[in-house]
Amino acid sequence: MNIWQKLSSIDRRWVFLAMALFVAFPVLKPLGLPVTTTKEVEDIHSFIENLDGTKPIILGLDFGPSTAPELTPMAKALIRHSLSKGIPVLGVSLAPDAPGVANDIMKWAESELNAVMGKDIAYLGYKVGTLNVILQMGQGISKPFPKDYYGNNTDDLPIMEGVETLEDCAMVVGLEATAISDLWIQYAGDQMGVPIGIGMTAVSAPEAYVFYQSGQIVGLMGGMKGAAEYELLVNAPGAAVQGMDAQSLGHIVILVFIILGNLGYFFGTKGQEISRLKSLRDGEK
Amino acid sequence: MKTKLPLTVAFLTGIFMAFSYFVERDNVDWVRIIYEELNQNNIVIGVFVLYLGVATLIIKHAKNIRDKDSDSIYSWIVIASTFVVSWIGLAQTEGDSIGTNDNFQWVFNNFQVPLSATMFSLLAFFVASAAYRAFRARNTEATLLLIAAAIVMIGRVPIGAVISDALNLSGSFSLPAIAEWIMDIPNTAAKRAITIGVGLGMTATAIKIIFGIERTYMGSGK
Amino acid sequence: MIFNLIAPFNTPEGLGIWIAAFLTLCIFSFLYKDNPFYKFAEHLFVGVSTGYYISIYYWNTLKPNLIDELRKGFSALGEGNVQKAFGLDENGSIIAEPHLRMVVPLMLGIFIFLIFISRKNAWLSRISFAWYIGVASGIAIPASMATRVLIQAQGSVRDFCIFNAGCANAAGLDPQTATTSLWINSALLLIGTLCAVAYFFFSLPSKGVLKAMNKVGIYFLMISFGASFGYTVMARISLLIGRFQFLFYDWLGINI
Amino acid sequence: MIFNFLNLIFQIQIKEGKGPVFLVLVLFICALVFFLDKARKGASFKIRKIAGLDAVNEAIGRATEMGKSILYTTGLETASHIATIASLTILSRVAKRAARYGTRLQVPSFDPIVMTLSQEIVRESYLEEGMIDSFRKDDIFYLTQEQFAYTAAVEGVLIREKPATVFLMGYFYAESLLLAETGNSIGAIQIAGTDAVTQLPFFIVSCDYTLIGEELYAASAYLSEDSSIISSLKAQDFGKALLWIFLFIGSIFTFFGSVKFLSIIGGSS
Repeated sequence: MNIWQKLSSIDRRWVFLAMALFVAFPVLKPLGLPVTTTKEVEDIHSFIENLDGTKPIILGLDFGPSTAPELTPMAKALIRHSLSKGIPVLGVSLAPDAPGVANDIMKWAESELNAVMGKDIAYLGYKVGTLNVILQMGQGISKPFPKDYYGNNTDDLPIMEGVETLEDCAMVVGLEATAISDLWIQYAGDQMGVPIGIGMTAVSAPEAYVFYQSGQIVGLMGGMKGAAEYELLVNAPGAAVQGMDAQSLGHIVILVFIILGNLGYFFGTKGQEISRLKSLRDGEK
Repeated sequence: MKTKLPLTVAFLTGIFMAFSYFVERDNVDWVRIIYEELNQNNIVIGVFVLYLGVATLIIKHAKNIRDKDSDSIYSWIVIASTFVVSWIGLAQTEGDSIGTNDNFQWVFNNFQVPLSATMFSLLAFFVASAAYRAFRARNTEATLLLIAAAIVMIGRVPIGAVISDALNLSGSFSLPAIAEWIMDIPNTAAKRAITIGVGLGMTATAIKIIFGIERTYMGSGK
Repeated sequence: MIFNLIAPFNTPEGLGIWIAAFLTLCIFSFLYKDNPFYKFAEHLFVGVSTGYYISIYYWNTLKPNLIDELRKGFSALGEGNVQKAFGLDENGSIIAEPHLRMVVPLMLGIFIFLIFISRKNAWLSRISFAWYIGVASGIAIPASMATRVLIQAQGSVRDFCIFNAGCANAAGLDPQTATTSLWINSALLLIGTLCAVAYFFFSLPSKGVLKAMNKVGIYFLMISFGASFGYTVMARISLLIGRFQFLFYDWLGINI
Repeated sequence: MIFNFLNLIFQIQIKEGKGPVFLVLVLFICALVFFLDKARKGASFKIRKIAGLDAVNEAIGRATEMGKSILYTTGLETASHIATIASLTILSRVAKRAARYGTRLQVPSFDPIVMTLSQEIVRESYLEEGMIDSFRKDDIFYLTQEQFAYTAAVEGVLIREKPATVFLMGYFYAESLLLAETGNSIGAIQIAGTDAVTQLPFFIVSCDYTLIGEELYAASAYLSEDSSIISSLKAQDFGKALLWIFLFIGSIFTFFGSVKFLSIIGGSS
């Protein structure tokens, strides 16, 4: 096996090791690369910036621990922003693994931002049934959520004053790890006419571009980059901005491996087996 | 009866929900009431469906233990941890809400979070090895895939802007701008086509379920 | 970079961090190869998450939406207030709190469990599934048609509206933003969509014009898949960064 | 007219802006009924063969040659999801071949109901092939309903059983790449099919063959030769053709300033 062939067949554990090292390094020693903001994120920011009055924002905390590194910074930056504008934030969860994470975020807002629970922020907890819950909220928020996560009657919370249904809220910002964003858009947005902003894991964000492009959502935050942008827009760089250096190096590692693989492919024996399926080898799709 | 009754139920509930979409519900009381009732019911039935999964799981592992499967130690782990965690969650909660149960939150933070987040983070490694192995410019399609991936990958992180500056690429020819364009135009076009097709498929399936043509969910086969 | 003390063992918080770090490393060990630590974590995960869900479903839905309603209903029944027990007000019209009306979903829920209990009556569970799936399908029919099909199509057409002042004004768009590059982009978007839709057209054999369109369609699909992949890499690395931030900052106590 | 009719009978007004959806739906249902009816009367529809469907048979053959097993997952959705239904149809076909060749077939499930269905379908297939004696009920098993716990468990099965062929058909979420990469690392041939737009790229790069979006439905129609599935595919094609024409003509008209086309599909969003 010559060197080119070796290049095109590196054991995947070496790839893993390189990845681990290059992502770990900037976590320990940040490089401080600059972060630029994009229009999708600015759109959400300016929408909230231009909100009048004290109608609450519904914050859909629909993510569990697995996607928290991307979405928690978004939640924190958003809460920081709207509370600074005097707009209360009402958290709800439609994903079963969300309450643990959401509870931590609420506790953070209480201690970091001096938010008053029940008045500035509230968390209604998780309810099974995703779209049934959204539709029911359109009829009355306390219908699916008679009590908040901490056992208080939802209708007695100061935050609920003058708020009955979803339509009484300033907007919904859904922070999503799964397809729940589609439901917010279809039902709360298209059906009830509530403005929707979406924050998504970078995986799902490409799919949501269609909705941004068609005007069904006011703005879109994608992944840790989107979170970092929002952190910068509200002048409070946090975990997401910190993570951006590691992102850059991680991407470079992958690109280097792609280049190595292609060098190996072109200079090594080109006739390597590409597909192991005969039907596909005959007529490469 | 055993087939007709469920089919009738699916037909009635389905047709009503579809119909209520078109009605200004606030003006028509009976529609609004049935609509709310069905929604409320489905939330509760959903919980039972989820508990069905729990029951199936426990039965399966209990069977493993009874059969003295070679791996029955692991079945013990499953059953024991299920029991302990639900005991903490159910029995140790005071008052009306789990939000005040700090022990439960502790278990969540220190077991559920690391397990699920680490499992998910393995993807960072797998995405690298998949990209390395699969992104080879062997034909037009694969090359397009490779180039689009590389540009977006680099254009979406801060270093993309740094590289663009170094190469003197600016405005709409900078890497972040090209990445953005790929996301907005070709990506939207393709995703839109798939979304439309899948949407038609979903609509057709839902219609067939309501009219009793599609019965897979009942277990009666075709 | 300052090395603090590693998280202490003797506080609940410190102990928790040690457990979390151990489990994190158990899962990471799978990258090298399958081993008993991974297998242990794998099964612990199944158990812990099941226990977590049992509790969350109970406190967040089963209790407030079913048990509490039924309890309130029965106590009203005990007081002899039959109307209130079924969630009706004095005039006999329905109020929001369903109370005893929740017997319906309770029954449907119990039917589901007949699968395990009684072979003879297991068919009743079909009613529950039919109910559950019927409602979901009914909601999906107009909604997926509207959101996934019509509004998407509208989005494509609307792009061209901006090039005509009258149309743009009517649709609330700013005709000033119509530029040559926008024109090219809109045209590309339309061509891409048309060709990619044609790729999924199964009724006609792929010949002639259709074949050419399929080809262009698959090019658009491939660019889109590549772009999504590239975009996603970021998400995946974020998760790893999150884990490293935990291991280094919380567990090892490294301050930067 | 239809709206007036509804108004007359039910005293109900169609919500503003929902009219177009209603009309399109009626049209679509008519097309569906038309094709179903024609199929029932014995008309046979042709659909284009999807390149690479041979891959399915070939992959099963490979497992047989190597004397190893096949692993089939139906995805992480419930039985009312179209992708799951399509996957179950393809499973029945795969199970028949596996039964004929005496190849072991394992189906780890995410949803208890889907598991029961899979068991029934595989059993039936073995029965039809006259191989019911080699049917192993425990090979179609339930794992858990937590996404990553399920993933971890399937990865365990992949690593420990080392199947020669892996089918990933149905609706998937982020676990797609974890499953497909692990499958690849044990050298299995992998055939995937999903309508989960976000997960398609990962299957494309790490599987040997991927059915993209609607191709999954078409594959199940093609393999099952079931008239109800094929006629619904026909109706979908009809819908796409209509939409295609609408997009084409609509864009031209709108470009020349006709606001009408925008309002036809309605909705103000």
